[in-house]
Amino acid sequence: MISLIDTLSWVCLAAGGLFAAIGGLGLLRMPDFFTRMHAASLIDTMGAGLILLGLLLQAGFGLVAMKLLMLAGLIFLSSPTSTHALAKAALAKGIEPLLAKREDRSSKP
Amino acid sequence: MDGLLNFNPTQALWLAVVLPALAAVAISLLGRRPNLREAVTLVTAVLVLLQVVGLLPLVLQGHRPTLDLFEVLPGLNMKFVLEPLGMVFALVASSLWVVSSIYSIGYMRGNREARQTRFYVCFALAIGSALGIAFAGNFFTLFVFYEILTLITFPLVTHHGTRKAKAGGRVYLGVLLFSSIVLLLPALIWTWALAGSTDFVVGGLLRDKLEGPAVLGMLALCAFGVGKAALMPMHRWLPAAMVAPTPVSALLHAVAVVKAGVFTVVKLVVYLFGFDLLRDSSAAAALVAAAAFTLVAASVVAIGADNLKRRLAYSTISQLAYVVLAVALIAPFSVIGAVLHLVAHAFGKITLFFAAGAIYTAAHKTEVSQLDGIGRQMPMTMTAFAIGALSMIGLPPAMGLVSKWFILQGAMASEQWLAVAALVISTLLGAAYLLPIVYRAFFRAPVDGQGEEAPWPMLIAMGLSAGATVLLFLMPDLALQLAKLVVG
Amino acid sequence: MREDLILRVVAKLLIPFLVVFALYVQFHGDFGPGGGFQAGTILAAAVVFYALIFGLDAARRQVPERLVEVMMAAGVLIFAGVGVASLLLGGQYLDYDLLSHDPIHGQHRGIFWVELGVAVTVAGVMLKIFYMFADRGRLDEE
Amino acid sequence: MSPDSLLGQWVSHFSYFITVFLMMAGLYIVIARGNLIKKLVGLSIFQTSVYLLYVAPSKLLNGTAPILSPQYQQYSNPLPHVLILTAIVVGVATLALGLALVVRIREAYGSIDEDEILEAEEERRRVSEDR
Amino acid sequence: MLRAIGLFIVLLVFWLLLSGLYTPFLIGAGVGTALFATWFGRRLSVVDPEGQPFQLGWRIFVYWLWLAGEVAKSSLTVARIVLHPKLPISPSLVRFKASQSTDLGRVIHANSITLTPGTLSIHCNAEEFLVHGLTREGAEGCVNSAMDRWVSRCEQGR
Amino acid sequence: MFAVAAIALLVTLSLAIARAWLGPTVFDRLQAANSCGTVATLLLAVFGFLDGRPEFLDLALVYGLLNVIGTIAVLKYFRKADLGDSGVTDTGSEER
Amino acid sequence: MSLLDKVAEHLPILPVVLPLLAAPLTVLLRQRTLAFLLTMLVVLVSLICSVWLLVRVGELGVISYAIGGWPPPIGIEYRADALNALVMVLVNLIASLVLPYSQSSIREEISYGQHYLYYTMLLLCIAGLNGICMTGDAFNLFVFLEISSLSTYVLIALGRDRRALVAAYQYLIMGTIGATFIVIGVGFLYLMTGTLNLADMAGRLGEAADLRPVLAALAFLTVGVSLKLALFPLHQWLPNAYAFAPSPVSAFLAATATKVAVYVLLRIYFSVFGDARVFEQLPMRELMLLLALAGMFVASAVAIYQADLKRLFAYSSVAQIGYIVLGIAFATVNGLTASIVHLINHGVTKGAIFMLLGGVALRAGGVQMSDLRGLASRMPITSFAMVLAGLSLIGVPGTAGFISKWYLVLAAIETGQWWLVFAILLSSLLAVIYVWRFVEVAYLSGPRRNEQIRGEAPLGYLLPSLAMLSLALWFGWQTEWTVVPAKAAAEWLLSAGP
Ligand code: NA
Ligand code: NA
Repeated sequence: MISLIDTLSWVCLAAGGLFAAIGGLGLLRMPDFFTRMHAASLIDTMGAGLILLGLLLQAGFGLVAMKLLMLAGLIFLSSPTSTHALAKAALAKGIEPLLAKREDRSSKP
Repeated sequence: MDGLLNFNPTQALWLAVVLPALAAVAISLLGRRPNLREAVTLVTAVLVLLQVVGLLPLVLQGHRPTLDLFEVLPGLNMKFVLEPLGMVFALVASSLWVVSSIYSIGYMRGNREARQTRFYVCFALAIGSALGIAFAGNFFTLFVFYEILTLITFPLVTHHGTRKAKAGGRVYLGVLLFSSIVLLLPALIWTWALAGSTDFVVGGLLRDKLEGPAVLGMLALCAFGVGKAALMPMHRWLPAAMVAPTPVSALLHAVAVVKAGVFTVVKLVVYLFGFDLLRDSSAAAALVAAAAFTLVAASVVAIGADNLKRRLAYSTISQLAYVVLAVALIAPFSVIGAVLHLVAHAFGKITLFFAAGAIYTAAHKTEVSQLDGIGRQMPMTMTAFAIGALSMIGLPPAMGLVSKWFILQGAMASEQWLAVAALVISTLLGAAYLLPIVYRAFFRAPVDGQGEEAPWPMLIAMGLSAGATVLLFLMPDLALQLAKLVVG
Repeated sequence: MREDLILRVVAKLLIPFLVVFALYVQFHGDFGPGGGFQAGTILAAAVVFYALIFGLDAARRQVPERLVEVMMAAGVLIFAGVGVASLLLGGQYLDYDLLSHDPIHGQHRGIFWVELGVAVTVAGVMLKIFYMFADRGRLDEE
Repeated sequence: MSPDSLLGQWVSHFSYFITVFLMMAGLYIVIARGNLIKKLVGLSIFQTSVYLLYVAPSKLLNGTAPILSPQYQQYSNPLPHVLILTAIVVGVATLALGLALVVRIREAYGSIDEDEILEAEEERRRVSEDR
Repeated sequence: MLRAIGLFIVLLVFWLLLSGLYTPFLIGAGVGTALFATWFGRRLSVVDPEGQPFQLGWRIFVYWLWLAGEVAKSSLTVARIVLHPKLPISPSLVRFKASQSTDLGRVIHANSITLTPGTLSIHCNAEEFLVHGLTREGAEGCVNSAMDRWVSRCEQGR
Repeated sequence: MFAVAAIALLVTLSLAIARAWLGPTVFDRLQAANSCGTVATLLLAVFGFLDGRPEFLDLALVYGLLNVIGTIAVLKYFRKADLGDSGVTDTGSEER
Repeated sequence: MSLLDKVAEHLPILPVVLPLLAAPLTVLLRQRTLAFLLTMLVVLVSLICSVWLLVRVGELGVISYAIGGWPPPIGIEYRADALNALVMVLVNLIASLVLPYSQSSIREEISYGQHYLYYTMLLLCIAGLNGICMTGDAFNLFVFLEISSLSTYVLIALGRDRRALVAAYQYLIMGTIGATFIVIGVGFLYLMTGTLNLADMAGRLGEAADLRPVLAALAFLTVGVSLKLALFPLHQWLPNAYAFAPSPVSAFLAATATKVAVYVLLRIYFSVFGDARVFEQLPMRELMLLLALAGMFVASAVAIYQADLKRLFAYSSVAQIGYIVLGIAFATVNGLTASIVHLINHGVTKGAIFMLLGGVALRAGGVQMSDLRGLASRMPITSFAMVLAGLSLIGVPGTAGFISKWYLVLAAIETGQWWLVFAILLSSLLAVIYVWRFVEVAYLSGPRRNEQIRGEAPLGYLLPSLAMLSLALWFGWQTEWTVVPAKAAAEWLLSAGP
């Protein structure tokens, strides 16, 4: 039973780390500010969520778990807020989002 | 004369140094009232002279009044000791202060000089520090007053405040501070490091503490470190300082500064090194050579100088080298000669400068070539000049003869033929650069009509100093007695 | 930014929790040093957050500048005062043992007051700096 | 050695490199940037790198401050927390003061660029000399 | 006042969860702290239906679970895009009017959009939402979405 | 296993720093900094477990809180050069 | 146990705690006169305490004081020894002279609302400096260093000229880099020894087998401290900081801040690492000698060409720091005595100079050389005092500067390094040149009355300045208070190493 929780936790941690890293990669790869924000989103949501979940599973039920939950709550509340503020500010400061043309039907996988 | 003002000897020592300083304060406070200001100057000068003279019998009797002031570092203290050599210098300085004060009053008023108060203040302080040098009981005290003298005479040199004066002042300060800080100070510190004290000791403080090349090193530090002795190449300040008013030049050349320089050299040789130490090393010979070179070279330059004060300046350099040479010979006679020459040159040179200043004041002439026939306009001035010149060359009836005689005796006795040759040559050269002036003044026709004599205070001063030169030729006993005490 | 609704709502939501969190850190700090600083920072952050969203003037009305200065000073006084108290009680500086009959209790008490002092000062300093900045920016605009 | 502790060591080395990298980067920014705020940012990075040096789990600092652990009755070595925390306080204070200065510099010069400020001073000096 | 009491209770619970030490002193401190925070909140006028949305009711928790699923789904999509060699994006902006009637509702809606990878809300107010999408499909998916309905239902406390 | 997560986070951190370095706009840097903040918060939590010091969670919470406030403050400063503005005139597009 | 005995026990902590306690009080008081009175009181008490402490150290040897009653090395230890007690006396002495000066000068130089801030920051700075002196804990030392530095930045920025802001900023950058280097060094040492207690560290370093981290620590600490003490070529922050700060700040900083940094260097070199390690295993002596000489000559040469007197004397400070470091490089009793004596002597001399310059700036509207023609006729006392202080800077006998130079030359002669003797003395000739530039401007230029200059500085300026100056002269004659304790400190340092 313990090993199941451990395995689950490790999977979460690994997956969370993976998502975070992909987000980081996206930060580098994406072509403009707004698209990069989407990549950053990965870190804040799946990355943070899974890693905290993994830790939560390790912590078991208790105060440490409560704190992890609080941390998660904080991140899920603050991250969209600052993302929104950033995007709004950038647009207001005249950063034009790169937009796909209507005709350009990007090849969908 | 003992206890003239009812002070004990040590208090008198102290007072002699402090009185000029007090006078300086009084003078600066009396700046708005010239008569009172100058009266204070004169009265103080006389008082100081009396103090010094009052101490003379004690010294002659073999007493060495001592005043320990305070200790700065262990073995490094401010200390006054009055011994014969210092007595000689103190007598010269204090008596010439009286004379030059009288002269200054005439000169400063006659030329309507600016900043007269500052002038008298610095003048008084300069004498005070010269007396401090004279009474210094150790190297450190000597060094302190030596530096004070440098600094306090700086405003005098740059008195006019012109660009040229400032440039002259820079050279003056530059050379004197360079030599004393870079060379003399290490000598002082080295001495302290070696001996744990800097006290002047009969027979030499460093007698057993130095040997080999270190002696030469220390001697070089001392001889060149005393820039005021103007041993070449430390002589540059003297001609540069010619920009100063004439009484200042007189002060520099005769009363305080250069005298302090050669006095320091003599004192260091006698009481720091001691004859034994120098005799045992080759250092003295090197100093003789350096002095001989300066002696001759300066005389040669003097011949070529048309500016009267410049010529006198180089003459001074040459004459100072006499003293250094004499003491470097380490023969008893020559050392006596050195002490006597210190006196002789003081009175002779001050007479010459007084005359030069008188000529400038009365006739506004500064160049030798302008002096044709001036002896007819200013007979008294030029007579005094002639007496001074004779003393410089070493001809009767002036004291220069006496001192040079002793020096020559010493040189011959110690078989230093290089020195003998230098003495002879420079005497001839001396005649060559001084006598033509006298000749021009009296035997050439004046160029421009008639002029008049200098103001009477200047004449009195010149008369006194020229008279003293002659008097000392006739009665050199006192000076000789003191000089013999130095040799022991 | 008051009428940016997202920021406004989030701020309203967070601020009370920030205050509680600050005091939590403060009160649990005496089991280990350092709580005071964090507490002070968080408390100040709460006010800064408020000022960022609702404006400096509103913040100044509720937390006046004079109060901030008094906080700065009072905090240091509390901090150093504990030390002096231990001196007066005959011990070494900051010797908490003397603050109570029981040394352990004395240490708790001492650390508690020191941390309180730290918290108050830090909050004060942070706010002072913030006000200073915000003010400067304002002058700049005029 | 368990894989976890091996990895842990690797992590500690990695963070050591990050420390050095941050240190260099911070210093570079301080030196190379003309913008006064950027310089301060560089300075903060430089300072932060030092905290990393202290916290890097290289057993540089061990012992724990038992905020959450009631089992501690006596105090463990509280040093690491104090040190880092203090350094952070100092860093924050420095940064704040620096920023305050920059704000005032901007008021006084109308610029926060080092070169422009120097130029302004040079200009003023020239003017005063001409006068 | 009721809202303040509610806030007080929430804060006290928050404290107790944080603390984990239940000595009389610390519980007392917790009560004091919660009181202080409530008082301070009222002083700053942040105690209102926007700050303490008790009116939302239990449904909000269900919504969060649903949202977590949405986030996971779109995370995979975005991750695939990031890793795809050709970076198949088609960034787009869409404007639409959301169905919420209160600011709080709009905030929840906008933040949910932003929280979902692939979309982010730039403006939101009563008239209009402006949303940026990483792909056109993603952006257009925000218009009249299930999320919109969920939030509106929560908003009305149903 | 915590180490794996930690490494992944460190990699993410490096990537974010690279983005902060590259810019090009100030908003890119801010975005990167914000991501760094999130990653650092997570790192603190993970390190806490890695080292057996769960009290790092408190630090993580503090960090997370300050991160968001900091971002908003900096944003506001860049937009208006004024932290104290009440936002009454803040309509976004008219300033430049 | 009488009350006095009780106070005596706490002497190491009082000069640190009292200013630290008074600083917030000045904020609460706010009113300038009250703030001044409080500050003055505290500084005087600190001065008395530090003198008393120095005397006690002389009687009892090193005095250890455990903060919080925790014995070292667990708790933070304060340690008073012959050196740091002396430096602390200097700090408080200078402060007690600068304070009365401040009371009149900040009225002119700092806007009214910031007066209390001035006193607060000054108190913090004093607390920091005293703390640096007393603490025996490496990290605590860093903290106090930063307390003093941060307050210093504020003090400099209070200057009226806008360039003061830039100067403070630059100092902040450089100072923080220095401080960070110090933290790194301390971190290495902690890593090596597991202790932060300096004395303990010294003992454990002696056993350290691996030399590389020790050397790294030494390098970081040296660079960090050198930045703080403005060792050439890390001095760039100093000239502007001194030039544009309010005059009491310039005076206080010039007299204390770099001096305390020198103390830190001495402490690190001699009592933590040990002179053997520093000077025998590394080319530290050569390096320091080189930097010291470069500083002495280059900074003096730069000083000569300054048109602004405050900058001139600021560069002169860099040069004088060269002398101090040179003394350290000898690592002999006389060399260290020279350093420590010069630390005091230069402190009071520069303090006096900057205080006098404050008066000049007030009356002449600035300290640009070109505006000061004929200064001596309008401000005779100030000008003369400046000359005297300048002489001390040169090292003329009868001034404090002479004594320092004496020991420096003595150390060079002792070690047979004659070229150094001449180098030291030649560089002091450069001081003659820059001092003489002032003399020429003040005394020898412009015979006319300079109407731009509005007469002698007010007594509030003049008296404290002259008091400071008289110290600079007094220490030239009476060396019992400088050389004797300095020598004791030097001997202690050389025996203190591991
Ligand atoms: Na984020
Ligand atoms: Na999103």
